[in-house]
Amino acid sequence: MVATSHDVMPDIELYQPADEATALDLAARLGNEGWLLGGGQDTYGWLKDRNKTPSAMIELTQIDAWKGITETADGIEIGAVTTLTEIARNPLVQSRYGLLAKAASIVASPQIRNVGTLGGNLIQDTRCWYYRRGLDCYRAGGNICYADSPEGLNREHALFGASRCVAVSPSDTAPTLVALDATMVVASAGGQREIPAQDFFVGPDRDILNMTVLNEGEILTAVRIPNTWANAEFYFEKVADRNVWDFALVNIAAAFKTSGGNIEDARIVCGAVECVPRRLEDVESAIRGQARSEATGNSVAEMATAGARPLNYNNFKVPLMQNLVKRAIRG
Amino acid sequence: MNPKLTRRRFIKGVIASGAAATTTAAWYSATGQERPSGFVERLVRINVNGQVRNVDVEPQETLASTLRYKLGLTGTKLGCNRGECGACTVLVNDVPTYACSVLTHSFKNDRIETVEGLESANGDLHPVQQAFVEELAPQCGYCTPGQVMAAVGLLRENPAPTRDEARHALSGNICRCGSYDSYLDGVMRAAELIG
Amino acid sequence: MAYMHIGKDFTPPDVPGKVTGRIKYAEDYTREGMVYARLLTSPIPHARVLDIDASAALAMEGVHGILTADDVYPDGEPQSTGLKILTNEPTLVGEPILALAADSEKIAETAIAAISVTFERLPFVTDPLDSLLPDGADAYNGGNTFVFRQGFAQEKWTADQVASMRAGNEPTAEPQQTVEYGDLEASFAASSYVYEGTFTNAGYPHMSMEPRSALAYWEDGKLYLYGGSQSLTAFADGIAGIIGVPKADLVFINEATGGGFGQRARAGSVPVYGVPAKLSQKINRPVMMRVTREEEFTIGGARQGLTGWIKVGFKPDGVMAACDLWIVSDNGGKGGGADAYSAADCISVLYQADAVRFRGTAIGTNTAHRGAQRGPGQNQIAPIISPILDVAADELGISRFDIRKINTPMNGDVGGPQRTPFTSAYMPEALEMAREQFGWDERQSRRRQQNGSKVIGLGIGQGYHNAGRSGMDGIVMMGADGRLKVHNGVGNLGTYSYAAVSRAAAEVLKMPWDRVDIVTGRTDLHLPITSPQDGSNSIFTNTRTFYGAAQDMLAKMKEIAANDLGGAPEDYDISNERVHQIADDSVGMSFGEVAARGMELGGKYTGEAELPEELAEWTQIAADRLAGTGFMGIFHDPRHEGNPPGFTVTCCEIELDKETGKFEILDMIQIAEAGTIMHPKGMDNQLVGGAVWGIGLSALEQHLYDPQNGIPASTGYWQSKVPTYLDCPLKIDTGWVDLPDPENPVGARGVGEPAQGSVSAALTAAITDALDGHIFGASPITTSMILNHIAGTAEEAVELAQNNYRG
Amino acid sequence: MGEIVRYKRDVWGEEVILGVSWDLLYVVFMAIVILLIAHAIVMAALAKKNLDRPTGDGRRVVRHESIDRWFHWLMAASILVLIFTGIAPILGLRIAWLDIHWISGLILTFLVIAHIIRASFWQDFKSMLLLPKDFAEPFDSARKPGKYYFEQKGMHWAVTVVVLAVIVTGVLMFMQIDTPFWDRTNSMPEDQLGLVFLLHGLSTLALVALAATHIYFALRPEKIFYTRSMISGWMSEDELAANHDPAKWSPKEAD
Repeated sequence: MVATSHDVMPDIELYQPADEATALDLAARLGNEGWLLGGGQDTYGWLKDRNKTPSAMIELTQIDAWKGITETADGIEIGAVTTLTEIARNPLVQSRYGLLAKAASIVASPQIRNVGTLGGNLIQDTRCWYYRRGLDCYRAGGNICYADSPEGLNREHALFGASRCVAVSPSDTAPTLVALDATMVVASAGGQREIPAQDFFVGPDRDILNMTVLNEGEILTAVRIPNTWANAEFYFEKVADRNVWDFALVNIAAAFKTSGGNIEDARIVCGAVECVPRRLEDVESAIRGQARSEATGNSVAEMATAGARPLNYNNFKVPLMQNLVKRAIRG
Repeated sequence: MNPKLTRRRFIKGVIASGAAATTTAAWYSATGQERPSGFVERLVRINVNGQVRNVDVEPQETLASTLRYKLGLTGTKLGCNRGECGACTVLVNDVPTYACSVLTHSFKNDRIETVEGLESANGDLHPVQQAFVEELAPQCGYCTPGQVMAAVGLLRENPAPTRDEARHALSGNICRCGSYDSYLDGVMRAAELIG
Repeated sequence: MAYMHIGKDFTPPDVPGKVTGRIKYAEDYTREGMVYARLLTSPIPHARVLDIDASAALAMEGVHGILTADDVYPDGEPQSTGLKILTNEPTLVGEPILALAADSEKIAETAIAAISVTFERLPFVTDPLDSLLPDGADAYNGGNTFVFRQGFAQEKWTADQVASMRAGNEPTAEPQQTVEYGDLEASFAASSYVYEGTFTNAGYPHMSMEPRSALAYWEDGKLYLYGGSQSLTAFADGIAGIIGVPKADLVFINEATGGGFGQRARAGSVPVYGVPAKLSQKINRPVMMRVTREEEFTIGGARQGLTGWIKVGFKPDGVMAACDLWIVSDNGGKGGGADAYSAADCISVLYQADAVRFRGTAIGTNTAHRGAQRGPGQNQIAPIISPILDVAADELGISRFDIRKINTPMNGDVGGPQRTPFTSAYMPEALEMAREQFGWDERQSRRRQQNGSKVIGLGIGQGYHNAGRSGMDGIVMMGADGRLKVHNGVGNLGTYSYAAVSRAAAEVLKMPWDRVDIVTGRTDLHLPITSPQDGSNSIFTNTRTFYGAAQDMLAKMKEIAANDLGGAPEDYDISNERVHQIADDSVGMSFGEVAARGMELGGKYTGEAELPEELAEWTQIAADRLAGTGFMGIFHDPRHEGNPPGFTVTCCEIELDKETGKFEILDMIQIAEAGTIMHPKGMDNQLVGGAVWGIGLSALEQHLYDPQNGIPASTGYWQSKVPTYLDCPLKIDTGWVDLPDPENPVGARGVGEPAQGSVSAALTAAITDALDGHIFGASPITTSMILNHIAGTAEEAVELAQNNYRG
Repeated sequence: MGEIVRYKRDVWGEEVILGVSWDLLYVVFMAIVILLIAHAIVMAALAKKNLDRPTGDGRRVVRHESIDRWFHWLMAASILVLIFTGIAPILGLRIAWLDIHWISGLILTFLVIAHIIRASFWQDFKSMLLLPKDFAEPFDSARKPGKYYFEQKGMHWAVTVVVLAVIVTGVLMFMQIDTPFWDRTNSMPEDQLGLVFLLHGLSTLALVALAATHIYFALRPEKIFYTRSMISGWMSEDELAANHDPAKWSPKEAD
């Protein structure tokens, strides 16, 4: 009978590898028993609650190779354990990828951004409160969803892509990286692979236990953002109940390349409406060649939410998402 | 408890936390493998308020626990212990940080400052503290150490902030009494005292 | 009047300790041999404990023992609502069942997980209207309501009656309570505009920053208890009874309290302090019980949620003719309060309606404990009534300011169903002050101005709470050093009222502030009883007692001087810490000399004789212990007449974005009408703090329970949406009327509660304004509700459900 | 390894059944592989005696009508799809399996219902009945069966029981998810839900074992003509005479 409110860190080992090889070796050896630790802002709650019980933490933030923002031949590379504060304030990111800088600057609270890492923000677990309470729901390996039911409190939950689990992607930076056509660099003891940002996240239909396609022993080490969308016209907005310490009810990250006022190409991605950042490819196609205007925005608003399947309490996300798409397009 | 319980495998695993400390260590010795490098030693030296302190720190120990319960620095408060309130804010290399939601072991080479370390050697209050007194910024006072540290962090980086900049810099600190307005008055006055 | 202290800013003695972190809250203390307690709380919303098997836990290394309800209540638990120290009959998830002490919290948590509790699951309910259904579950064992002096009872409506209320109609069931004055029917008949509709107020959680952690140990038969409270002696007085220790044997140490908004005022809402006290007694060790944020949510209290129906009529000239209010209160799992009645009382006071009827029924649900907290009823009704006034004003072609001015309470008025006269009431002055300082009239041109997707909304609101009590005791002491010691049991909850009221004593004796010591922080310093420091009463209540005690000391000084130096006491006056003849101020004694003389004389001068009659037991103990130790001024305050009101007026301007449902508060002004202002910065703090609470009430704070399983969703700061810096305006302007109240020796009244209500009223009015007069009939009005309203989408699965997204 | 049942905590923290332990999947898999390999070895050792297999040439009789063959193969396909989509995520394959799973499940359910109706009214139901006397058949080489020999009947009825169990539990589980036809409810108590999952899991394990066994025998050289007959519908008179008792089963001649 677990019938108490836990509040202290249970005994757990801590590894602080100083180099990549040791970290990868640890990740491989410890497998699921080794919890990869970035800034820890989505770690200690789980552990204090004793709702996740790995036997060791592998702290990645001591590895300099996975930190910092560097310019590459085709864009920039951001180490996965770079803090959100650093990203938000980095001149390179600010000037070329203002979309990401903006998103990183409004995550949670200043102190969380000061230690929270990009990798952590991307990989963080969903905020469904039933799941967070430690209930043995589908996402925790159980056989039930408490949120998706006639009376379930599911105001923050999914409009799209639900499959038994109706949780949503909580990240503010994930939609921007999908919009920027970023690539995730994933390393393991066996080598390295690169995954397009869009394919990095996984919905419950394909993997109900995980939010990303990372396998056991794999570590997200860097994010590469190509020049494709550098200096494009950006739009980012997060709508949350509170302006600090809150997760988006819906957020939107959009990038536009325009020529003579007309949209040549666009990326529009919404967060918190699906378990993965939702790219609105139909809308992107529909607005190509159109003026970046209010009329264009209005014309695709309904398309933006086509196929939405609201739950009992998240109907408002439909107009909100439509409005955000309109706002992004009209600029 | 049902005696069968320990034999059954819960999907999350039954946690026997008393034994968990040795779980992986035991695994390595049982499998005859060497423990991987990178394993932390418990005895650490940390730099708190300019003093280097030797402390026995458990691997999982949060900085707030070390400060409050090992070093007796109870000015750092636990309001939620979940990084949702800011009462535990300390400075790590001048950067405001939630002490409840970081590990002490992560900061072995860093400069940690708590509210106890702000006064000058002759006992004068730090300008932020002085300004908070003058503006009667605190109400119940429980969030105050955190507010002070966030404000000190801000003023070190930006000695002349606008009220709006101050508001954003302190936004990671909840005050349930709602003294935000008074704290901002305090930060603005502190900037004057410093300037 | 030219005061020396009153109306002047000063630095309360505890402020430096707060900015340096040196002041101690309960959990900051340690004690040799201290062990750590952890609570095992109910995972089930309504259950009965059948068996507890702690053998495995007790066998663990480092575990010192457990405490159960059977230990605490050997003769059985009290059969009433209200939190218990521990219980075998939990009525909410998170209610403490047992506590376990161990060498560390970590061991305690591990050990608790090894305790097996067998529960009998009982039917539960999270919405009072559900409980009213014929087959609805009852939250308590023995019913869904608790009738004073009668016990548990069952209150049921027909399914049609419940459905009808959910559909927005006037309830037709028999209410538990009806209070009425005036001719309701005639008043509605005389109305030219009548609004009628249902509403919900969500319960908002107390969520003080410091959880109710406590340390206790026993020494020489005395219990030393370290805990937070709003009211030092009143709280100690109560907790002694709850724990079952004689008042004389309790030392309550409470230097600072990390937030008290009602739930820490009285011991009845913090019986959990009995856990370390009893456990420490049982295992004979000091016990520290640290309470978690989640526990603080479940047992830390919240306002009652209200589900109501309201009908308000206005005459053509804007006069509120009648208000008919029917409220079903959500009393949560442990009983609530009289919020609903206070809501009606508030409407009667603030709008001086010709006729008011209140009907109410209070129903339990298996949700968090409810009780005292900033504005019982007055503040919940504020965001409901304010937009109705606005719509009425627009309908009747009266300005929104004028409709409030027309209906304003003022000197000589009475208020409430009891038709109690005000001690004084300067609401018209407050309204005018707010209007002028905010530029209300000039801003009207901006009303509903569109800027892209954004629209301007203007709001004005009023707040009220009865703000003063009497009948308490005061003690001041002086030694040969001539320093004034104010024995102060008021309690330090962060308002600094304890310090401000002490200045009434300094004022009487015309002593410089640096010659005054406030003796407080622990009850073994011998402190007199005070009223619990809640309900905005402290300033009014305690200025009376300290003023009286100082007057007693002054009189004694004059007696001694007359005795020693000749003449009659009336021939003497004081200045510069001397008692001297009025005619010749060179003939006199310093305060130190008088005090020394008084100590020589003894008897009534040192509290050894002629103590006032009717001293509270608690004061009597303090006075007995102080007797003979110094020169004493002591006073028992007689009862006052009338209702000393605390009033506030708020104006605000918001910009609401119709596409996101979010708004920003561009400007806000808070004006207080609280008699003479004792402490301007303290007043300012109450006004800006109340504003943040008002914003939370109107727009953010949630109280959520999963209706299927009765588990709480809003246990932390994040989920309960406590307002942050960036949810509040950049600057809140404040001001005050500052006219004296005749029932208080220094003219002062309190203001804590109304500061929230007026902001909530003004902000909700502004939201309504921005949305072309749409009345939500709800607090909070969240982003999603605004979006749903604009988009015309369905808002809620169950109408008027409490502990849900709306209500 | 070791447990059969997995447990979880229900919403109020009490222990309830979660489902079958999927460790058993490996157990079942290994057990079946070992058994079948053993069988293959034994058969190979006895191979000489069985050399004179009946020929497929010559006159043909109808064993399975076209519609029944369709039934068989559609059911086989849906079961295989169900097994694959059900097991793949357990093995860690990230595929969107659920929709395919329940659609196949529905198809299987309709096929099974249709088959039951057809078998009850239009087919020779008795030919599949497993009677007490049939149990002597494997031990008496003189006894030849009617249309289906003992093992075939046994397999059929085992599959029937298991498939019905999978279907019944599957339909109950189907009601617990969102579909185009309805939104889910949380109407089933968690302990009952766990029981349903457990039964579904256990019957799945049985089905995996049966399917593997069935496929193995279908591919055995001495039995493969039955597989052929399930594809083409006919068997030769020689095969008929060698394996079946015409008194008990006299099929009509194939075209």
